[in-house]
Amino acid sequence: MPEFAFGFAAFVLLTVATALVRVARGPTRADRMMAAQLFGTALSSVLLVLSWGLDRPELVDVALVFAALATVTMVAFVRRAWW
Amino acid sequence: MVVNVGVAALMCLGGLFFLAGLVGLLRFPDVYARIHAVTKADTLGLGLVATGVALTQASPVVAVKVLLIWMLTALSSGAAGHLLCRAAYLEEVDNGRREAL
Amino acid sequence: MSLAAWVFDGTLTLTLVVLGWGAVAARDPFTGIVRYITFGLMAALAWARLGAPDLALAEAAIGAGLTGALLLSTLGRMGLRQASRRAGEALGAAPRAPTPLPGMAQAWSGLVLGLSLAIAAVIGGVARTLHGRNGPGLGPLVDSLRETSGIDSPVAVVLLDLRGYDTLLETAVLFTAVLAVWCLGVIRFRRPPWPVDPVLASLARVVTALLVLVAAYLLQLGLHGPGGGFQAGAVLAAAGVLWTLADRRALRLGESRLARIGLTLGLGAFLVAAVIPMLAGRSFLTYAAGSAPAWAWVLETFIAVSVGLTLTALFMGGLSEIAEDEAEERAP
Amino acid sequence: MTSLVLYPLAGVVALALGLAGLVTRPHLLTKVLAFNLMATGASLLLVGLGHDGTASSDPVPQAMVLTGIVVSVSATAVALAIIARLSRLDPDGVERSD
Amino acid sequence: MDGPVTASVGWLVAAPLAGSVATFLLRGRRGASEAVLLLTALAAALATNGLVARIMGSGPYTVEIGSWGAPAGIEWAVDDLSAAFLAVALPVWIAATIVAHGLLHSPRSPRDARVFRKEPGPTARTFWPLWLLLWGGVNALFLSADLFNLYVALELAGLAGVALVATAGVLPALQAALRYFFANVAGSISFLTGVALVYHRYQTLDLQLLRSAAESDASTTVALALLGAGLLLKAALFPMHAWLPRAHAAAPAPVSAILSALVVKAPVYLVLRLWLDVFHVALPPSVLTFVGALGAIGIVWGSARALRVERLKSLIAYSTVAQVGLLFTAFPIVHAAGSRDARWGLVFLAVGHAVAKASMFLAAGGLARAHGHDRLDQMTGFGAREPLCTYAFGLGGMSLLGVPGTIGFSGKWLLATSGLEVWAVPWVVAVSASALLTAAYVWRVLAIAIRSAPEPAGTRPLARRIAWSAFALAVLTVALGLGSGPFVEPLP
Repeated sequence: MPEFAFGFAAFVLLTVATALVRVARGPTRADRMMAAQLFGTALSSVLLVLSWGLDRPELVDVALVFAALATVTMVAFVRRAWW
Repeated sequence: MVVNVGVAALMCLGGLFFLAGLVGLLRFPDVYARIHAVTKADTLGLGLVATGVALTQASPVVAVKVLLIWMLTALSSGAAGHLLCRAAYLEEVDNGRREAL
Repeated sequence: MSLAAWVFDGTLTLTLVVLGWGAVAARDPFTGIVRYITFGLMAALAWARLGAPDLALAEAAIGAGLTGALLLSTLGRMGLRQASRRAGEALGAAPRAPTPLPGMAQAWSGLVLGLSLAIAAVIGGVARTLHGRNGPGLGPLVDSLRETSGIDSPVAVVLLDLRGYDTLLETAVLFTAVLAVWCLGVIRFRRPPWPVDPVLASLARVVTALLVLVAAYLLQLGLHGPGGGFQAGAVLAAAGVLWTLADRRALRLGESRLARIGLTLGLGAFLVAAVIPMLAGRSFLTYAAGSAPAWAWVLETFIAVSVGLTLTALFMGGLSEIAEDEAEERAP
Repeated sequence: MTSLVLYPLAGVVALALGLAGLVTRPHLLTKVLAFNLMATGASLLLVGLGHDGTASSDPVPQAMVLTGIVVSVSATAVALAIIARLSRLDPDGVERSD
Repeated sequence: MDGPVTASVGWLVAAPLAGSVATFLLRGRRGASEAVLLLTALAAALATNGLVARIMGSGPYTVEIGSWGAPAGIEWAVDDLSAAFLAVALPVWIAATIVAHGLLHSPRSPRDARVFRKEPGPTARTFWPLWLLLWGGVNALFLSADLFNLYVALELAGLAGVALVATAGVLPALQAALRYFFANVAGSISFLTGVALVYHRYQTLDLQLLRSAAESDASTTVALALLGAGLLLKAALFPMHAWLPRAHAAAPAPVSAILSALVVKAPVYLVLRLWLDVFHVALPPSVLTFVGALGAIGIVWGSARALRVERLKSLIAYSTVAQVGLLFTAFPIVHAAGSRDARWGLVFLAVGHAVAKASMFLAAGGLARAHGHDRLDQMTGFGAREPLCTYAFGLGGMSLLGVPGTIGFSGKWLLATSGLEVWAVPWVVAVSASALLTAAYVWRVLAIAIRSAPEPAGTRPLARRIAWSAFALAVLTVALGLGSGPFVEPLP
């Protein structure tokens, strides 16, 4: 089970890390922010899988905070920094 | 064991959705299409993974928490898609190929 | 196990380092900030992997979330110039004026980078010899003292009892930051010319409520496991930030006496806990026998409130009074 | 040797990259990012060194890093407030290295 | 075990922090700030008094915070070294507080920085709480015997210092504050990295346990280098000094006094503590030679700049760079001699600089208030207009250059005699020669003071307590010099 969790996590990490090319390329700020959003969501799922694979239930709480704070960052961007 | 295989399958499917999000983000031609692709992909990807994890939880409290995470993400991802598109629109982005400000 | 773990850890650490460098090396500060936010998320994942969920919670809430929001809003405060720079960049213009001697600048950057990496190699070599060699550190001692203290969670017992004095000074640092930000005065945002989007408003309402619930949940976890006052306070601050961003009735933290008391609650409670034993002739910050869990509960709660208010205040920026000085100051 | 040794080493590299960025990057916001990078690197070293995957992890470095994270965000907020005020008084100075 | 007197050390930290909270909450009440400041000073004075009496009576002692004891808990350790710094810090704080109060509340001139201009403005609200936080942070630094706790205290003092520099609110002050911030934070992180290595090498952070456990190996050396590099950056040793002159010149005068006198001294004290005391066995002597050489360059550089700058406060700030260099030039002597005399020589130099520099900055603040600026070329003849401030500056300068009878002389004498005993001739020459350079820039100011000139327009009288506080500190350098006689007595 841990092998699967680690393998899956590494796969997702590599995938979304590649997506971060969009952060460099843009061209709009919305593109850059979107890539970060995808990254955050993917890390939440990595945390969930690790919590299952390594039997560490407390990681679910971390994923919860990830999900909740992603909204704050997004709204801060929309209201303060994109124009 | 059967449950585990099923869970692993759900997770792999979720992983594929992240891959799809990646392709969309990198290959789609304009900002609106990219936002569209990503919001679908991450909602579904996390949804499948969360369902898988929730199925294995012995305690219903944790399972509910996991599903709550998914709902929160779906909500914020959907809203983010809307807000970002609106931002891009108000910024007068013409399909993301040319930016006129 | 081993190979999969190596692949995962390798991917994670490599991504972490690349993102960190990307954040610093970005030409455009906005790109740098977005990369820094993702770097913070990766760091949180690293803490989770290292068996430190307390840190993962704090890093996710503070390192990525609130620091990210702070950075973005500072960018928003910096005014027209940056925005026009951005437009220039999008149109393919050079984002930065060329330096008189570009070769010199590059050589200097390269030199500094090389030197830093050389220092890193030295430290890394030492770290490599120290890693895992010296056993569990103070862990077993802390475990044995947990019963004496009565606080369940190992991190909480260190934070609030064994090394409570560090935490006292830490709350003082937070207080310093609020005062520093306040004395710099209001720096107005360039607001968007349109009102708050209805979708944003309802999203903010729902998520703010949820964040408060999450904060309460983390707070009650704190004495027994991962979670606690700082993490709860950070999530509470996220709620405050979201509230502010959705243009709800502004929280006038500087004006309200209640808010000012709230800001000092953490430091104040610690000082009371520290001074009472001194008045009784015992040592600084010595809890009476058996009362440590009660004190820990009080301190955690007060810390949560004051950290929440403090970080919100840091996000909102200065008090209003300086604002009218601004025009005067801009004149030469 | 377990793969966990990678974490303190990544911390050291982050520390060095942050230092290089702090010294050489001209934009003030980037300098703030750089010192945050350094702080995270030092924290990774502090916690990562104590964790070799066999023993239960040591709570003392964790508590110290928690303090460090809170100190970092306080410092960041102060720096950002000064930068924001500076950008009003001297709009060019924010991007100039001196 | 912990009697009330022993425990009372805690007030040195608790009273300023509590005072900070109180001034913050009670703002706007008439006389509230004054009452809180008075109580804080009283508590600090009683605690310092108890501490010094205890040291003189029964020697070094420790206080276990939370009664846990090392290695799980944190301890305060007081010995003659920390007691000397704390005892001298108290009058400096009191004098600077009186001056700050005087500047906040006396009639103001339109050309002052914003900090002292608006009566109920935001700065008046935040000034006293920040001031007291800095006070508490600096005291915590001198007391703590725990490496990580020292890091937190360094951050507290550093951040409060940055904020107080920024209170001036004008562009140069903000630029200076930001530079100070980055230097400070880089130093802190270097220190923290060193702490991480020490913890994992020795499994403890307590200085007393580390003293007995210290060994000479690669990881200890690297850790010491990191700890030291962070502290030297914070102490502004050449060539890491560039942040200091601007910050100390741009801050409000009482803040400059505290920064130069105490906040820069704390890292010097910690280098002394960590390198020459706790990790004495692990320190390669070549490091001290290197640091001493940097110090010698710093003396020349700082003095040369002080001779050329246009403003009085910049001159005093560059003098701090030179004097910090002087302190580090003395390190190789202390190490080579290894004697109590040499150590006390360095301590006398450090505390002497603290008192003298504080008095000079306070005097400069008074002069700047009286003239509305501190440009030396437009201050000609200020000696006749502000004699007390001029005496304060002059006496402080005499102590810096080591005129017999001042504390500066006692320090240099002890260092020179113990240095000559071990043939550390180059260092002794450097320490002695620094006096010439110091004399040059002190004379530069005094020459302007005594030249007769018509009173410039816009000069206004100064609140008396400002000049008197500066003068009192200057007199203290002489009192300390006479008081240190017994140390100097056994001539070789």
